[in-house]
Amino acid sequence: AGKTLTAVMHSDLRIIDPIFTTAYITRDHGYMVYDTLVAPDSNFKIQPQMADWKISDDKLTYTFTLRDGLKWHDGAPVTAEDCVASLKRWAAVDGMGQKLMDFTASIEATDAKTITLKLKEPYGLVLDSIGKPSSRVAFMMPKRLAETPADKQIPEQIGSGPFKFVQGEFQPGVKAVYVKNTDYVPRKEPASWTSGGKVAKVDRVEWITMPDSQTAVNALQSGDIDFMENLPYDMLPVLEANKELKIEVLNKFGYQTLGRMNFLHPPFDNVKVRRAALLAMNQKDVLDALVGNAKYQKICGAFFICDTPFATEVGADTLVKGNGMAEAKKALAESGYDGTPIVIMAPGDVTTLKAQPIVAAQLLREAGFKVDLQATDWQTVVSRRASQKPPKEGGWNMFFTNWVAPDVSNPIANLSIGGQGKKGGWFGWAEDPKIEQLKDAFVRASTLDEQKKIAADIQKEAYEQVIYIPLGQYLLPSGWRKSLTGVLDGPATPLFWNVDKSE
Amino acid sequence: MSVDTLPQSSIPITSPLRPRFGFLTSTPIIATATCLLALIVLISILAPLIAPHDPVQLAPSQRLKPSSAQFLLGTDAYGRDLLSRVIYGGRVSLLIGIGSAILSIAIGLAIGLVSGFFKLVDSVMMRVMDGLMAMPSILLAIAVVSLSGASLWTVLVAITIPEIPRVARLVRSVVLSAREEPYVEAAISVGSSLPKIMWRHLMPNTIAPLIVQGTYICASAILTEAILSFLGAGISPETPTWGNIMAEGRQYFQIKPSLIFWPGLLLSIAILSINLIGDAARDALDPRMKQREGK
Amino acid sequence: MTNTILDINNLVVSIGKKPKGANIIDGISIQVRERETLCLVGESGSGKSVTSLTTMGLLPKGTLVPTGGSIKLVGEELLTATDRRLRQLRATKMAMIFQEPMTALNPVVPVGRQIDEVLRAHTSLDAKARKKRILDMMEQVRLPQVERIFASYPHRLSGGQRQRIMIAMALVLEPKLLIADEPTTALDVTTQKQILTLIRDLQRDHGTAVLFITHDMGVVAEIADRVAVMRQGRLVETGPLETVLRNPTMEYTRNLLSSVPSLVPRAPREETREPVVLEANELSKVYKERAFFGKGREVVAADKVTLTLRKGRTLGIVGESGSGKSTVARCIVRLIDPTSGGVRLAGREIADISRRLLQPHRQKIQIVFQDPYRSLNPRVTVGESIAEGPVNYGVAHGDAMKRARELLELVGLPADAVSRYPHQFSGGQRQRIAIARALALDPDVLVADEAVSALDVSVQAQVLELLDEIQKRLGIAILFITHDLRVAAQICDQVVVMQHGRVVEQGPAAEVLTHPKEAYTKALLDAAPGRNWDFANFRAVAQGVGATA
Amino acid sequence: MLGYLLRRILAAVPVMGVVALFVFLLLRLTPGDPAAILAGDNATPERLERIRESLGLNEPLVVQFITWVNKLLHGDLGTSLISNLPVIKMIGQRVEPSISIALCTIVLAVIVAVPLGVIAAWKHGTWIDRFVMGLSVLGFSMPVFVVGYLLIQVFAIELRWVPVQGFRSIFNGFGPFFERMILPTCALSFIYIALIARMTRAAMLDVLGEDYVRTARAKGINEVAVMMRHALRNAAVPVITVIGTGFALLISGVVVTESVFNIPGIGRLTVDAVLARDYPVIQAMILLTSLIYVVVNLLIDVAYTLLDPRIRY
Ligand SMILES: Nc1ncnc2c1ncn2[C@@H]1O[C@H](COP(=O)(O)OP(=O)(O)OP(=O)(O)O)[C@@H](O)[C@H]1O
Ligand SMILES: Nc1ncnc2c1ncn2[C@@H]1O[C@H](COP(=O)(O)OP(=O)(O)OP(=O)(O)O)[C@@H](O)[C@H]1O
Ligand SMILES: [Mg+2]
Ligand SMILES: [Mg+2]
Repeated sequence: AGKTLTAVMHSDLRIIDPIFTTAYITRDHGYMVYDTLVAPDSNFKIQPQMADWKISDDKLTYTFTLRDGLKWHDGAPVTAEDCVASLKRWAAVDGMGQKLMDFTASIEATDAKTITLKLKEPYGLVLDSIGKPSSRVAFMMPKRLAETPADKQIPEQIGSGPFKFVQGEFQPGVKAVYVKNTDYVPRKEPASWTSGGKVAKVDRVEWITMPDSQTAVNALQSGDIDFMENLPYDMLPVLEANKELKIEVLNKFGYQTLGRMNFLHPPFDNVKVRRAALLAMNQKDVLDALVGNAKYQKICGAFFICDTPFATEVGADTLVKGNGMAEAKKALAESGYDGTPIVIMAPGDVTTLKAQPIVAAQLLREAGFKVDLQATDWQTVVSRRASQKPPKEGGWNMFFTNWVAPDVSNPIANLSIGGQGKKGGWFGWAEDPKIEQLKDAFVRASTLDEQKKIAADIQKEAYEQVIYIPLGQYLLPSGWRKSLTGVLDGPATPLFWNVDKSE
Repeated sequence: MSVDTLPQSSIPITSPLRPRFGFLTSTPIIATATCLLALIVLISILAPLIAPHDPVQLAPSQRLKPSSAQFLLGTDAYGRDLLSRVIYGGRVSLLIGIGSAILSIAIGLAIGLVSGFFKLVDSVMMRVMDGLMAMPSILLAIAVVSLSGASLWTVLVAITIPEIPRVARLVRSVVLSAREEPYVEAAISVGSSLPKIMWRHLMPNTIAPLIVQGTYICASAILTEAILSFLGAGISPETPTWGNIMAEGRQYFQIKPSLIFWPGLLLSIAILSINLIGDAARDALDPRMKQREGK
Repeated sequence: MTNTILDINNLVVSIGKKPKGANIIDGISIQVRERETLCLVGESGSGKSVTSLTTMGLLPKGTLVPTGGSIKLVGEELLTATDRRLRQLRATKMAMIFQEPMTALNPVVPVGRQIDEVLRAHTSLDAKARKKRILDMMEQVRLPQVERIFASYPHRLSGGQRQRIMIAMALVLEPKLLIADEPTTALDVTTQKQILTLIRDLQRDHGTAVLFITHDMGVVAEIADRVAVMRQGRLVETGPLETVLRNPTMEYTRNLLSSVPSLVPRAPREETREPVVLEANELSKVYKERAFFGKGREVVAADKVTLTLRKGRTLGIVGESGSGKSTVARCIVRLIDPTSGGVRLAGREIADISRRLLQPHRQKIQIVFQDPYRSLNPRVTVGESIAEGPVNYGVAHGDAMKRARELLELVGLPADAVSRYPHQFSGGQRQRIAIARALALDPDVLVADEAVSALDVSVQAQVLELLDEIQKRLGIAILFITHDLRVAAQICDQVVVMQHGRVVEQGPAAEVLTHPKEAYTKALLDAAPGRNWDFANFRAVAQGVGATA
Repeated sequence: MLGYLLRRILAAVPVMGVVALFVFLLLRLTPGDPAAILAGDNATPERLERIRESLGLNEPLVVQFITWVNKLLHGDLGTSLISNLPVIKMIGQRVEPSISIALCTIVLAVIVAVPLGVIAAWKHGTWIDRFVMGLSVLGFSMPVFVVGYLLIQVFAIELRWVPVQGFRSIFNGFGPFFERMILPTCALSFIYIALIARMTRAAMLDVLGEDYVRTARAKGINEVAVMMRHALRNAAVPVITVIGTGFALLISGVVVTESVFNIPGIGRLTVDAVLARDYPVIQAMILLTSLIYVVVNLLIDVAYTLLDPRIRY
């Protein structure tokens, strides 16, 4: 009994190991059940969460001290050993984690409450990595679970977060249920993003899956549900007119949408062809088709998200102005493009990914490309984009995806901007030693200004090589019934603590 | 008593096949249905000449515009002209409907004829057909489409596969009863070869039920395509089909119902006509029906 | 003077509501009196059934409409009666029995309940009284084990039993008028005899007026008090039985009567020494009804049948329904594979050779089937049907078509019939076409399986004449299968009598049909309706010639 | 009878075998990689390989098939690749809603369609006949989801008579169950009513031409009795058959209806599983639906014997 908050999230929860996968919904699930050692506040500043920390003067030793009263959901106390195992499992698969480990000499539990991390050389992103707010998040879990190989899912959901997962009621594709963790001791500070006091005010949170957004909107209007994470833009006029609803953007930085080409196969193995494609694109058309509402879309040439420390417009000229088509035609003609059709994967089942391929296809065609727009579903895109085979054998030339701002807001977090090629590179397998060098320099940079400069260089190189094409930013409005109070904004995930519901 | 003779050429030579298409104009309703369907088919064929706009030309800034002189029915979520899309949409939808009817009938006919005549093939074939039939068609279609990519062809194949067993079974049952007909036995006894018997004596019997079945398949294929689009496993979102126009339009159901209304209207009219014609064909082609009325 | 029960006066029935519609019944007047049986005879399509259905008010709505005259049942006008009134009259004042006992009963309702329905609709008896009455009636129609049959479904009963149920149902309320539309046509002669006797007896007991429709003159001679002859919707002649049979006034009636084959075998033809063209040796066929896993049912349809047929001769196979006649024929033509035994065709064993090897031999033996409507493919022109065989054996298409024209003329049809479709021909004409098709391959043997049974007597006579003529001209051997002893008597040289798949008697036609040795053959002959009447000669058969009494 | 049932069930074995093999091959021979779906955004080929290994997906096909069949024979449907839950449990959670819609639909459709078909046949050729047939053809010509949205718009959003979506178990009270079941049932029934009404009419027309109907009329019983007692019972076999074969159609409809009305049934489970390449779930689901189909048709054959005493096994 008690207060139940019913929410429709952006997608359905099916994988529930937050380290195993990067799916955003699994990350959101993670924030319900698990807690982090440290966490960013709304000023991007990392704050203590489960632990406070000290940094040695040589910047080589980080000592984390767990606060008192932390308990796992099974009742056991949280120990430093648990956290070390958790960090290791996370670092094994997360990009920033791996980077961190490259610099790490050792990470140990020096006593029941103390975790000591020793670096080989100074590394500026230790706290940013451990506290990063989006996938994958360094969630803490008991050692016995954290010892599960990273290629296997953990068998149980035991965290130390403000909510407990009700395994018995979990129906993948239908609903996930969380109940208030009455043993949770929140921090005293007010909640700010994922930091501060996580006070659960409702007794039960149900995430209901509604495969059809129209149904969900209906349900929100009729009061069947309290909260809907993503509202379809076109329904906003109707919903805004509804006095029982509140509509707000919770993640102020929103998402970046981007197009990625496959560097392994013609024609996009040729940088000139990639340039021509870049020139043909323009953000306005994409955003108009995707969002179509000036309030929620933002043309932005920055690889690392506008209005963040590393934002710069360098190299983004035509993309932002939308005046590159003539140049694109010329560039394509000179590139030696032989008319090979470009296979673009177009998922039909994810609303935030439907428009990009269609608009891109049209723009590319206009520039003189031959385009083979292949309709599929998102999961197929996900499994197909991992294929390094030529397009004719089940491979691809181009796909589109979206990142939540924190996931791309610096060159290390931003997976898509690497240059490692087939060896550990992101789908598309761009090979660009220069970018890798710059990224290396970035992590070693000691001041923000230095970092900014390097980030700008990376962006310049990325545009030159067309590592990927940022197609603009958009915000997702969430909506909830006015019976909910205290809904917090955050960097990525919707937060269910601090929310109260009046009957 | 003398042998009664026919006066020379007193009776006009009428083929029993010929009056069969007369039913298309038999009642005003059927005639209307025939005309409407013909009109829709014609519009689809002539789409490039009729459509005021390029159906795939995007204009994201023009999205979801209401009707205007430029866009008679307004635009869709990508700023494409709805009228043009609906006009073009008929092409793929009808192609899928007719294609799937023809394909499934062709294959089903072959399987059915062979199974109906060869006991050995029959028991194996029918088990396979049973199996195929037992599989829920929409799931099969989703599986095929999402596993091998959605193109016109995969959608067509996906929709066709589950229909094949139904056709095969129908043909088989007709063959099984027809092969007991004395005229088939007569053909055997005058030494006709098996292919000849099948082609000449058995196959024509299947035509009437197949026409009826064909209209049914055609109608349900168009609907299935719409459902596949609805589930996100349909044909490329660029290519307009009535199904995917509606499936896309459903998100705008409350703000721009015409996105569903117009393709839905045409789809309904087409299916309605096809069904009516199918029913009329059944009535016209069913020999028992004829006997009862005319004897 | 007995009262008139049914009085049909100047009745006209036409197609459709339009006044211009063709008249199916064109001004007929018939009276049936109490205790009287009026036989309505006439060729197929002459309007017998329509007359009876009009009386019952059961014409298909909208298609056939009475447009003139009157029908009075015990003085009450039926044509203008309301539906409600007609329903009340049915089964209480007038009742009807139909031709097909197999389909006239609802297959999914126990027969007792079907009779019960009549009582429930028209009486206020309670369940017990009704059942008593039904059982009583069932006994009157001489059904055995009435309790069991009461609860049985129709498919568990034989044709004769079903027809008895129909009669019981019709008579349970003692109607004044009983209409029987060919009630025995679908039955074996032996059963037919029993049913006819039954109707006679019941009529005597209940004083019912009977309108009995038939096309079988034998039956007429058995049962009628008076006869009415119909042709093309008109009444040709009517009068007391003796008068009509002995002194028919109208030409049509004379023709009809003279077409009835006599039960007296024709004069035997000379014995021939011609070669044997067809031999069946201990031929057996067992139908196995296969069932998945479980044990199948076996039917021994032919059991060691042996027969011989010489060139230019006709061998008849007779026997009642289900005795295995068709099975033997089909085995011989190899439409089905015999289980054991041999078939020698022109000296060549064909019983067990493969279908492919059989191919060249097929042309030597051809078959004509019973149903003239179904034995020609409705979608193929007559010419193509006839030419199909020759073309299969390598004759050029043009030549085959030429041959088809000749053959059509041979069987008495115009040559330009080649380009027509079967539906444009009458039953008799179709049967000629079927014969032409069989002849197209110049067979040595022609198998005719009930080839004339579906035809009207007059047409039957023509076809029989045709066969005879062809045999004389081409010297073909004919295996003639029939259940009609009259036909067998007129066309066969030899007769084989079959029962339960076995040959019970075999010999020259004159011998077997006049001096049968076996009890079964005797019973068959005995049951032949009108056996004491020589229709063609308008006289009774001289005692002792028709059959041993 | 019992023997017959047994034989029928045995006869279904090869059918299920065909289905199993077909499904397995279809799934495994077409592209799609559950590992990639599981791993997410920065999976390296090596990591994918390891995940595949841990899922047993890199064994040869034959081995995978044998393993699966072997488990299947021991009653083990496997574990979902994605959610890591036992497949049997996932299905168990989802069965009730789907069965509820299917049954409600069939019941509603039969209640509405059969009388419609009977009346149409009885009044064959009149405007009543045309009206009923027109209506049923209309039902056949609208996609389920369009009908569904229309119903929601009118009855749930405008009139607020019933909830917009969702499902409540009947075990938690009939009221809430009924409220939420009524719209989906109506939406789905449309096409079914069309199908059954047409079949009923056609079968009735056939039967009305039979001799025993004439016999019944000759008995002087009234038309209603002729229709119901004599015609309809004999027309029942083809009608029941179409209900059975229409079951496949129903399953498709259920998938869509479940999406539109957000009903957590097995239809959606399968669609999700297909999209996620969750092989064990897809395999189990298609097998299950095929099994249901086989069983339904078996039941229908049993119904034949009850309806028509001539049919005996
Ligand atoms: N429903 C009908 N509509 C139109 N014509 C009909 C209909 N029923 C019968 N006829 C026609 O009426 C004529 C008389 O038919 P009827 O059935 O009375 O013949 P019959 O003498 O009983 O023949 P048979 O011996 O073959 O039973 C036939 O020419 C037939 O074609
Ligand atoms: N295909 C078959 N399968 C099983 N039994 C059959 C089959 N055909 C005929 N029979 C049975 O074989 C027996 C002989 O049948 P057949 O058709 O040879 O008789 P018939 O003498 O020609 O009878 P009729 O005079 O009715 O034509 C019958 O009991 C019949 O039920
Ligand atoms: Mg008649
Ligand atoms: Mg026979």
